[in-house]
Amino acid sequence: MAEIVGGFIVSHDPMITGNPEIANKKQVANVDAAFETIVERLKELRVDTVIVVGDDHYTMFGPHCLPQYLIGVGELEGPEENWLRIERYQVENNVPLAEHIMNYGFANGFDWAVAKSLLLDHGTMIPIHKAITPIPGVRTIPIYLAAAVTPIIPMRRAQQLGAMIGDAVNAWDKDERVAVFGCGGISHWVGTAEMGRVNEEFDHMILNHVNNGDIEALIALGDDYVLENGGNGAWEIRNWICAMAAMKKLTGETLCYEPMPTWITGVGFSELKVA
Amino acid sequence: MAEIVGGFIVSHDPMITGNPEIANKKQVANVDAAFETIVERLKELRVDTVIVVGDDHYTMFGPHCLPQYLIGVGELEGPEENWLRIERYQVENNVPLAEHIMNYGFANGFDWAVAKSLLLDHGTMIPIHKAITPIPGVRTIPIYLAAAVTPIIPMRRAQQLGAMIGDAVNAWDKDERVAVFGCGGISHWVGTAEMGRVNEEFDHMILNHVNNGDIEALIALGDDYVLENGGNGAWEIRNWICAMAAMKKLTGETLCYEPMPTWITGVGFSELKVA
Amino acid sequence: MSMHAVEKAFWTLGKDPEAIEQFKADPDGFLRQFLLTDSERKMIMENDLKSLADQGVNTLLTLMVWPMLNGPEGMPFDYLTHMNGGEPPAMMAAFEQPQG
Amino acid sequence: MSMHAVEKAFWTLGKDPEAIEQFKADPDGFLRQFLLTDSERKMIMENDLKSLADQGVNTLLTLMVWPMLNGPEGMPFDYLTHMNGGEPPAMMAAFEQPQG
Ligand SMILES: [Fe+3]
Ligand SMILES: [Fe+3]
Repeated sequence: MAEIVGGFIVSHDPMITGNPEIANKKQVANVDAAFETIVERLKELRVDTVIVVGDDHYTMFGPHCLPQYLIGVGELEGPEENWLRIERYQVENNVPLAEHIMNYGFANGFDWAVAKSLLLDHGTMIPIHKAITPIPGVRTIPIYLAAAVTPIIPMRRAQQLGAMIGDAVNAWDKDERVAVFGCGGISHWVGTAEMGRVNEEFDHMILNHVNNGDIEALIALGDDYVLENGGNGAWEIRNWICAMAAMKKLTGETLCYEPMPTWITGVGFSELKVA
Repeated sequence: MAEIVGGFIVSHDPMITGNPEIANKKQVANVDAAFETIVERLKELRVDTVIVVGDDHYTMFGPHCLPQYLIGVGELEGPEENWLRIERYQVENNVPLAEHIMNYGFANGFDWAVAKSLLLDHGTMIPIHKAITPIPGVRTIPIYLAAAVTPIIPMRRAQQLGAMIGDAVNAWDKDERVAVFGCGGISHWVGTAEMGRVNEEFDHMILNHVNNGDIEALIALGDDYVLENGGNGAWEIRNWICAMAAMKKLTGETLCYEPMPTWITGVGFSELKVA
Repeated sequence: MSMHAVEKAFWTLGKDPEAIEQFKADPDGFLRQFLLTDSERKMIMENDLKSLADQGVNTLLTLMVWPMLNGPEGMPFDYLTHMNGGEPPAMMAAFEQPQG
Repeated sequence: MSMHAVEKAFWTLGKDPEAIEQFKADPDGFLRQFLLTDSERKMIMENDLKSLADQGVNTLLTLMVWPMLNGPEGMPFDYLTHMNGGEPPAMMAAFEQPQG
């Protein structure tokens, strides 16, 4: 029987690979250490497949078709962007499980957009490249939520989607050890006048809710509050909510938090443990 | 208060504009007469806005993002195809009503993909061009279901979506006389070895169910039966189901039926009347 | 053999006029941009759209791609003869009748 | 003023390298492909991304388009100075500190 054995909150800041030299070296080292910890933990947990919940940045999906949420069930490649200093490569999907989750969603009121071939942007590809690719044989199922381009998915709906994903994994009748990644965040203002601002207080509050497994507290903040205090980039916490909800009960432990204005974001990592 | 005052089943065969000369002239004249009747009826019903339910033909949405259903809430242009002998032009959307229907859907478990700018293919554009564009001032809200590219939307879900659309229109607090179009069909085999086959018996059975307002009979056929007897193109009857469901109770009246092998389809039109 | 990569290749041919030129100039090089298996690539290079359709490629795409690869003048009869394994399609009869 | 057409124009610039060349060669002609209002077209031609963002254009797109139109060397400071109405952005201070 398949089960979710762990999860991680993972920054997907494109500067992690694209522009490390502009940031404080000690902070960069701490971020790299967090990725190494995730790699080690995935090995210890004997994870077979990671469900990676990220969001598009208006690079993958155009104004003619903006999905609320999408699952990749076929070929995967990444990254989309040519400035991440990552040469594009194929990412191995777990096609049968991805198709199962897709169909489970359709049967339960979650009308995914579906990708048969997907070119992943940094929203999932930074976490994949730094934490999954180093472990041969671990496969990836990418899920994209609308978090950066309106209409964004309501946080409540992201939670319901995540709960359904957890149910779908539990309903999969093959042995499979699954982890979930919630990608992005925390405070950042992307392309706006405040770009470069980091709100450490907000970031600690968010990580605190994560570590308490308190999805309801995150949802209760509301999108307006998040926008005001965490910037348009902080809307990505819905990716975290989705991943957390897939795990049902959990506690979290911060692996790394660094406020990094030159990387224009608060960079946070947490391990989510099944409670 | 907004209300749905009528509906139509409308063929969207691209040959209607793209290649009329290869078909029987009398049949072509009957098809044109059906469009003229629809134009007249829309005028008599004093329709302000038409909700046009069609489907993509792997021309608008690529394998990287295949939506189950999509609503266009912004700019519209069409047609996508350059071989329809229709010069591309702007189609006027009813943006406030489209946004209302979008939001009503989100609030009721229908997670649309959303188009802020949409280039319409023949799936909606043939009906728009022949039946709506001739009436100045009538606006169009396009809705696309997955009917030709897998994963297709289940017929049951198309019915639920249509019912929600009807509720959304009824919940709109401005005066608006709305019609719905269900586009496509009936029997046709697109790109397969059988292309050019028309199953008149199947087509009459489908039109009979439509005219009885019998959505359940259509759903009960099942996709396998429809594929076997009506071809892959007949999966488009889910567009009809969606439009019918938006009207709640209805009776239909065939405006035209022509089996047209050179146009590779059974061409059917019906007026749906609020019962 | 999901055929997803074939659909991506065909969809790209449909969207990008330059892609056709690239394919014609260097079919193998063009196709190696996509995550195709050797057998999928072979079927495309040999113009065997029937086998691809039999294995699940959407026939909207095979119908679209045929005239791009073989010229529009063979549509629809040559395409349908291919899809019928060499037999002329039944629908030809309809075209032989006077159209009123 | 939905700004949807502006987003489509910007997204096209991001997707299609030839679109940038077309825009640079003939800004007005390029922009007339899109359903822009005169005022939207003017804001784009005058490089006034701040006003477009203030009116709802997604700032992922303004951030993407700025270096395409103005060259990469002004990123991020010139862009942010523009977005701050001419004031140098607070984040410049972070770049002036030694990075360890
Ligand atoms: Fe992001
Ligand atoms: Fe069709």
